[in-house]
Amino acid sequence: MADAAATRDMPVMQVEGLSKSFGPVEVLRDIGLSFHAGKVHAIIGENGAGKSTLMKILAGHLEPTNGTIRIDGEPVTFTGPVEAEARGIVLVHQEILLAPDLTVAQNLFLGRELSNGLMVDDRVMNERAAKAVRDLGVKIDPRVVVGRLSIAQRQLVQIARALLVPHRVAIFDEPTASLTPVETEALLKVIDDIRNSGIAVLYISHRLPEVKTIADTVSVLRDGNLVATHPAADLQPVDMARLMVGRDVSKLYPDRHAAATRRPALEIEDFSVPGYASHASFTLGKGEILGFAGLVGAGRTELLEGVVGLRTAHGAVKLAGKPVHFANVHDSMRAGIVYLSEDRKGKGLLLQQDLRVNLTLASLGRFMRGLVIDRRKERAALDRAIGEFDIRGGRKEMLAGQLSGGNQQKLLLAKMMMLEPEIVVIDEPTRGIDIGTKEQIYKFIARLAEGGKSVIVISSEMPELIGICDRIVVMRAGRIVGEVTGEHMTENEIVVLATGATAEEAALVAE
Amino acid sequence: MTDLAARSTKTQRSLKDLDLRAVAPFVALLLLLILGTFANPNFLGVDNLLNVLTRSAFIAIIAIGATFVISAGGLDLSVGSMVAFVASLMIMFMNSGAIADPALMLVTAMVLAIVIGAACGWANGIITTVFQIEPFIATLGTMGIFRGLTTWLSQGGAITLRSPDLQNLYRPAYFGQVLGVPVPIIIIVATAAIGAFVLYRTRYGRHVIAVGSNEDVARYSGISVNRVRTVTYIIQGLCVAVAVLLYVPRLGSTSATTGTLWELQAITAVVVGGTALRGGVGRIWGSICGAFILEIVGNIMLLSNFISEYLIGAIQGAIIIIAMLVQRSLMRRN
Amino acid sequence: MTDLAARSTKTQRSLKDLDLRAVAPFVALLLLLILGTFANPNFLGVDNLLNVLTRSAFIAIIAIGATFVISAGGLDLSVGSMVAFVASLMIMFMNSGAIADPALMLVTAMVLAIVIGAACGWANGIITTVFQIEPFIATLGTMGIFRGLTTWLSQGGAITLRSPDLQNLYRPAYFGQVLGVPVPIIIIVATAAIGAFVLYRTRYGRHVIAVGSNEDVARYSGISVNRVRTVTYIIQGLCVAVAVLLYVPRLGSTSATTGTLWELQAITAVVVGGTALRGGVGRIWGSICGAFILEIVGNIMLLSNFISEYLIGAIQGAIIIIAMLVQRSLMRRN
Amino acid sequence: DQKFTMGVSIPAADHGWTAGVVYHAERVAKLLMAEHPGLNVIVKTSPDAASQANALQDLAVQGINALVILPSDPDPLVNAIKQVKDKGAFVTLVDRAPSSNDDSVRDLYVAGNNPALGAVAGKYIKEHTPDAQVVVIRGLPIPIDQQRQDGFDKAIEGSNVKVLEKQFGNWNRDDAFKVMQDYLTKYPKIDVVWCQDDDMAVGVLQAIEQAKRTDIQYVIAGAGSKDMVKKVMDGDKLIPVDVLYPPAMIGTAMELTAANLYDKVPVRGNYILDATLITKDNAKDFYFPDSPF
Ligand SMILES: Nc1ncnc2c1ncn2[C@@H]1O[C@H](COP(=O)(O)OP(=O)(O)OP(=O)(O)O)[C@@H](O)[C@H]1O
Ligand SMILES: Nc1ncnc2c1ncn2[C@@H]1O[C@H](COP(=O)(O)OP(=O)(O)OP(=O)(O)O)[C@@H](O)[C@H]1O
Ligand SMILES: [Mg+2]
Ligand SMILES: [Mg+2]
Repeated sequence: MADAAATRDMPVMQVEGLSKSFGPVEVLRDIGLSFHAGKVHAIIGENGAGKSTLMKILAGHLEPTNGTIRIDGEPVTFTGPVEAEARGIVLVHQEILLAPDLTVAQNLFLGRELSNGLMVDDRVMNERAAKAVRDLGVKIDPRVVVGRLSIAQRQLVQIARALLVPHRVAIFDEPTASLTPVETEALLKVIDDIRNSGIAVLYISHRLPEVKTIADTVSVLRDGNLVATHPAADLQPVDMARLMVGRDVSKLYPDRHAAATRRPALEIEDFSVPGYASHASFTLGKGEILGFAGLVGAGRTELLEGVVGLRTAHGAVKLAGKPVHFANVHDSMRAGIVYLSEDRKGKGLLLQQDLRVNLTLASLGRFMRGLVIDRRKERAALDRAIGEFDIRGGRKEMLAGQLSGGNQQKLLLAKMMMLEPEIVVIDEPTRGIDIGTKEQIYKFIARLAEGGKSVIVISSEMPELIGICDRIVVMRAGRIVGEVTGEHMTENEIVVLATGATAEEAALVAE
Repeated sequence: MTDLAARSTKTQRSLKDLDLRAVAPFVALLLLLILGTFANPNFLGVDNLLNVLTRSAFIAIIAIGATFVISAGGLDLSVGSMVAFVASLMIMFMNSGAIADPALMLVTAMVLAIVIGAACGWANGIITTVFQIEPFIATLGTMGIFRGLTTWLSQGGAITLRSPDLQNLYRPAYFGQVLGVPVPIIIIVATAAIGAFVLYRTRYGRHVIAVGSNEDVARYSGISVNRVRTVTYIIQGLCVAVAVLLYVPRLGSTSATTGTLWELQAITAVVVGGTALRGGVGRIWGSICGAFILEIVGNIMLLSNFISEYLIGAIQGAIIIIAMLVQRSLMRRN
Repeated sequence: MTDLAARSTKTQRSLKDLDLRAVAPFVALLLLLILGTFANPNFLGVDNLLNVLTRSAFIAIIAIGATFVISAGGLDLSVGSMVAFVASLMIMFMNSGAIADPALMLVTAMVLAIVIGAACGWANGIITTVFQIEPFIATLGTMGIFRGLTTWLSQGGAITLRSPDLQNLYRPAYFGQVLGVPVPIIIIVATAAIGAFVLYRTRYGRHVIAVGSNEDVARYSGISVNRVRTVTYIIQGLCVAVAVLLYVPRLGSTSATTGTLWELQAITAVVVGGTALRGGVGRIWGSICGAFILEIVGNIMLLSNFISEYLIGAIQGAIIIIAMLVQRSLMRRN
Repeated sequence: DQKFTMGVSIPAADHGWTAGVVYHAERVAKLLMAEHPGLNVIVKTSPDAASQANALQDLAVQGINALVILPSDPDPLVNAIKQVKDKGAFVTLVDRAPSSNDDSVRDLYVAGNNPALGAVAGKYIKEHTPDAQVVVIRGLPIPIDQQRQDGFDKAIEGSNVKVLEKQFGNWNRDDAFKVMQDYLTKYPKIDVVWCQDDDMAVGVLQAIEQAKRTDIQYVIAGAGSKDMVKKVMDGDKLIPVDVLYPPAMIGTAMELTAANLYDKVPVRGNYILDATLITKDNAKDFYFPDSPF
């Protein structure tokens, strides 16, 4: 793949002896890397290894504590991201950084509006925005306010925004984490095009097969150190995993004792969430892991938010055979159902509060000593959770917002598990999670099921659903369109159901 | 492949929804107009409505500036005392007799008022942005400062425009009409049109909304957040100055009580007009509508015969809450 | 793998960091005390300081409630007129002579005040949460309502506690001392201690902070956001009632102007005390300190004899801005 | 000369009349200190009753021999005044009387006559326009306003004078302007406006002029501000008279109090100034062009 692009010896961008500390915590140590035009350079590593931090330094969002950055061999220091962009370095953030009250087009052109005379030229910007988004393989109305888009759509808008700037180095920090395979495929194609036009691409992802497909070079970070840089051709995903984690990750998905009882734990009948999902019926067995597949916008999130009482909805819900009604999420929590949001920053964690407060927020009842919150008990629980879920951060007193993306996900998981629920609904459980941790989370889900709990997993990663679920429900445009089990749990069949396409078309996508 | 991924977003729905939000305050206004006709048959008379619109000019014009400040995520509590301060200085200048020719004197005084207004706004902007003091506190502080200075200038009393020549020359600026439309109404519309143009059509206006919507995003996009915010305060100062230009010819005098509580009225007008206090949304015409609503509520109170004068405040409060309820229920309907 | 997680925890630094934020208002207070000694030699006298602390009681106690409301992301502009309303009803009840025994009458009246305060707060809570009207507007509306009702109750005049028996019985509640400490100071400390306990130690307090930090996260964590917010308004109402319990014995009378602008003072106290208006942070003791600062600024103005009384407002405004600047620079230092 | 300290506590200059009070207090303070080298006069202004109570405490802390107070709201300040009096200071209460205005509260009471201010206006209307239809613009809902209103109501009792409506103008010109505009909309025929305060008269006159209404025969205000006295002097048809309620009374009170301190003329009890009707003939006696009011 790589040889299709022009190769030059002189790297476009280099870093030497780069390190970064947040206060006393050193998160990057003596990193030296060079990035070449027309190449995709992947950076992989565990959650909290320092990937995003490195990228932010390259794009001028953070200042390095030590070290030099060179562009075309000449050392540079950036005063901010604007200056980096002026030098042709663009960054697609791991988090969504868009103004929610502005439209898609307004966001795309924010800070560089096109104008005719005094006026901004909204017509042209809308057209160009529509095209930029279309180039990514999606259709989003450029006049829609970003606050109304789904996370995936926002991610795509963010990518479109970065690519609108004339660039020489394009950095993608987990761009596909919230995308479905269809969109991922389209995006990888775009990245391939960018590379072929002679741009240096930096690519971060926890999806190792994806890295294998797209990258020319792979560098591995572990705990702030650069441990290896290899041509991608020399590495298989397993090798990458070993380099990242420092041990063998031979089997990602745990063995499942297929014998989930068929005794229903949760029965949903003719359930509708106005505007998002209609007439859904499904049953979750005790000890079962039920997957929900579908494209972005299929309404999976909304359906299950409706079920747990987070949205106005109507329909019948039976819990262990008994009809129940959840007026709000507090009711469903008390009944033993917890829901983990896909939007961990917006709905999962209090980013401005510390880890302890976040961990116990939903389950404070368990930490009361009379009227008072028992902080010692809270701290003990935090210690346990840090161990059990392998949450990695600088110090225990840090704010949740300072954790790396993946570690935030682990903290959210730990927070909800504090409730010791009977039924767990996990929306996008491994979004942005490294492969080692993924393995742990899968194991954890499997253990829950074995312990007689029931789990619903909503995921846009089909291999993951296939790997851990007993059964997969597929949604399309707000309706449940089918269900696959056993040997029918293949990407092909799921895509057919999810898209409503013919089998041949689907095969193309799933390939 | 690409076409598979291309799915329709619900554009229509979101657009309709948007309109309803913008329209809600006007519906509330309409309901009030209907209520008013029941209160008094004179209410719907041209004279009365023109009176009400005309006297809403001060709050309406100030509210235009407040819309900028609030959309950018700020707040300005000092506008009421700024009116008193700028008006006092303007009248004192006119009383100074520094320029003999009345017309030239008037024009110079007007320019002076505008410059002082902009400077006061700039001061607010600098304190909130460069010194990073919460706008609420910063402008509460400058509110005390402007009010105190006004009291000091007037030695607690009134500052009255002395020259009858100037007074006669200037009077039409408030009491005059153009083609039957009172000047203040024309000024409201003109200021609002300029405000709407700047907020919706220019790059700066876009940046205002971006800063109010998400400061970090704005900063990463190369927008100088402090500059944008400071300029919103300067715009607020300019609007205050325009209000002063209309205020001075009306009574020809100011006192230490001029403009008390106007800041709350202006903010109320802005919020009733559909602008959110958290920033990121700005509705200029809504704010104008909000100012009309406030003035009409007072007018209906006075024109209706069945309310004890002691209860007027209570009923005004209740009506504002009800107006907001009407808005909310319209929005939620969508 | 797990051993990687066990990294060194640098508790010290974070504590220092936190402390500095919490300590900043107290440093500003200290600077003011030093300034005061220059203004007047009597300033540092025990009598004067006790006087100042004692009379800061109203704002300080109201500010405790405001800390809850603001940390949960709300705002209450109605507290000033709520004081007038609750106090008026309380005095009217005592004047009604419904209960013959003075002691029993007093206790009943006090309970009544507390119930009315809670009810007023509840009304604010319901309007802002259930009807989802911006707190700024909702409480501006109820501010008008409470003030209007008070005017109506007093028919424009004053409502004065008539029975001398009751007055004498009640007087010590404000003017009395326990072990040399004036009762109001004891009440401030007690109310603040309860407030701090509830906010920092109980589940409800944690929920308040969560709701103020991020409403969605709170909701997804099973917290009833509306209930938590409504209760903050009820707490605010209770604090207003406690302030009234001290206010009535002090002045023995209310009128339609009682408590005007106290809302701005209470909010200023809260913000000067280090609580952010956007919610998610609450500093009870800081708010108390903020109330002291405001009162001491006024006291210094009064004791120093070289400031024109016309300029007092201006200088107060300037001092508040400077106090915030001191805070900011301390915080940024960290 | 003996050393004495006199504290003077007055409302902040929040509208014209109180501004006049502040002006006269300052003026007389200077005069008195020049006259008695041992006398120190401290003038303090406060925006509302609660802060005036604080100001009293602060004055007491500085040690005063006499207090002259014009309370912004009398009833709420009784306790605070008593505290000062209990410490042995000579207390002169000015203008605004609490419900129980006796020796336990003050030694001397100097006042304009609030009920009379209303009564004089009422009487003038009754005599000059016996069948007048009157609109009333009141001040703020506080007791002195009520006393004026009561005096007015009593004066026109039994006559043919008809009050069309009463509304509050908050002693503020802009509010009075609005109220008057709406009165003019509401009532096709208004004979007389009683607006109780000269500040508000400014707004009332502008509203009448704007509406070009000729049915209004005259406006009666009150207090005696220089602008209105000037109009009376000049024979303005709309302002034929003004009812005096002099802010200078604070000065009178201070002079009487100083006289008491220096044992010249021991004065105790009540000292009520008349609510004189200012007419074209006597206007020049009440015209202070230097006063801010
Ligand atoms: N502002 C900050 N203050 C303190 N520590 C921080 C801050 N930002 C990041 N860190 C820490 O730096 C380390 C590296 O974080 P970074 O976000 O670069 O990880 P990452 O490799 O991108 O992980 P992920 O795969 O989870 O996104 C983490 O331990 C994180 O907690
Ligand atoms: N606040 C909102 N208002 C209106 N429409 C919205 C809003 N948020 C999301 N939508 C729309 O609702 C639909 C469903 O959203 P969403 O993408 O979250 O579904 P999903 O099935 O959970 O997908 P995924 O889990 O892959 O993100 C999308 O069409 C989206 O544009
Ligand atoms: Mg990252
Ligand atoms: Mg989803």
